[in-house]
Amino acid sequence: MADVEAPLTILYFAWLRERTGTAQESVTPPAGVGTVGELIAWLAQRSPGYASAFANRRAVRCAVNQEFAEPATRIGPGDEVAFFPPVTGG
Amino acid sequence: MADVEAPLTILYFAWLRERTGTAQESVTPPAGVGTVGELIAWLAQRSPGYASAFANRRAVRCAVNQEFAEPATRIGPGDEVAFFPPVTGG
Amino acid sequence: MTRIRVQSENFDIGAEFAALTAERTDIGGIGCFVGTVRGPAAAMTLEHYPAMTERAIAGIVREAERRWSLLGCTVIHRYGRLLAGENIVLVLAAAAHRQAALDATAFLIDWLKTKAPFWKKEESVDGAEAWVEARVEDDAAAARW
Amino acid sequence: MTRIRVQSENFDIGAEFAALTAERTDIGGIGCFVGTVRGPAAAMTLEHYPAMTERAIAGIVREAERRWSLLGCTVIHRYGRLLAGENIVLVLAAAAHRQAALDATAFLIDWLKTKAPFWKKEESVDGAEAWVEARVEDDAAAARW
Repeated sequence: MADVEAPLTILYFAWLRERTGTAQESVTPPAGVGTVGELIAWLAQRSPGYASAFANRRAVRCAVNQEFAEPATRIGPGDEVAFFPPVTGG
Repeated sequence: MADVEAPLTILYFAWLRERTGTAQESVTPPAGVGTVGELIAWLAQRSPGYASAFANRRAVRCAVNQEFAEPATRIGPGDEVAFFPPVTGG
Repeated sequence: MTRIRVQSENFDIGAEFAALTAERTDIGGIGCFVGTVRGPAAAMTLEHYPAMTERAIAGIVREAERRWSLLGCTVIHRYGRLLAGENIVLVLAAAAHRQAALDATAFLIDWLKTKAPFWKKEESVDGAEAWVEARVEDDAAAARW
Repeated sequence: MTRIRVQSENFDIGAEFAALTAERTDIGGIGCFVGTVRGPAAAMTLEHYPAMTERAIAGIVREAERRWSLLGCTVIHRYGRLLAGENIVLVLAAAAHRQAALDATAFLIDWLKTKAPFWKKEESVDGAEAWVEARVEDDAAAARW
């Protein structure tokens, strides 16, 4: 899959939503951002709020197109990428 | 505890009731019958039905005064002794 | 609160949950098990030992309360003739945390199966009757606790 | 039959048992777990990921159905603001034998706790709010299956 050039939909839940101040946004990352881990690194330098949201990477979980994903999971144009803390339902 | 000389109440459940033809009876075992095991041996020789009920001792359970008992459990005057198969409720 | 009932009539599962949890805010989870008459038997008659049944169940519940921090416990066991599909037994165990509630529920039904004085006679659809035999698996399930 | 619902309103436990077992004579046991909002929190707000929630729960139920011979399964999970004592989640699993029903029930709630996209924010009685942190014990409980 090519690096991401088309918009991604990004969702934030729980304290990631609060820290980024964003529930949902459409972003077009620069060339070179092709995985979840690369996306996190790019997002984290956008603002202090984003930096705070992603400061502890071990506390951040991700889903790509509604399936749990890892830092190495590749992302492509049009994907829905969600970031959230470890789940606490049930 | 002395050997049993006063009446015992004996109860039979499930197929022990069917084989003995008795749900409840009052019996006075002879001297020398002082434990559950001795009581079973004495009951088993009373009739073919009783012999059949107690033929497979491993399939017979006992309670004395509503508490599970063993062949060695001592029995005394006025006790309520119940015989039944392994339980199958629940 | 412990509720133990031995009865011929059916029980209302929703009402028993409500009674167990009413006005409580210390409960985090309730485990439950309902046993039912399973086909192909057409019906089942449950005989029990009235003078012993409630005290045997009370002993099993006390043992559960000794092993887990329970906030409430309900055991209802029916006797008499029950048709296929009917409820036989209800176990509810409430606790602050789910593991205690679930473990206590499994423990209670495992011990009821092997230590409460009930006996089942099955009726097949052609009218034949047979006493249900105790299962080795049930002894093993009760012994693991 | 599998029933999965994600909803803000409460559920009726008795009605869900009835729906799961109606007209059935192949079921021998139904396991159930109900999770509730436990004090001292005054309330809890459950956030979830709507596009993912039902499919995540469906995947967990499919895994349970792969591991046990289930005759029916119900999972209802609430979201929104819930007061102390209110129901959060209902799990029902029906099987021919109790061990499958009980194990599947425990499995379902263990996996829901760690694999369904819900997040809880607690409100204390003085109004302070805090996100509930995931517990190491929950990961261990999910991993044992």
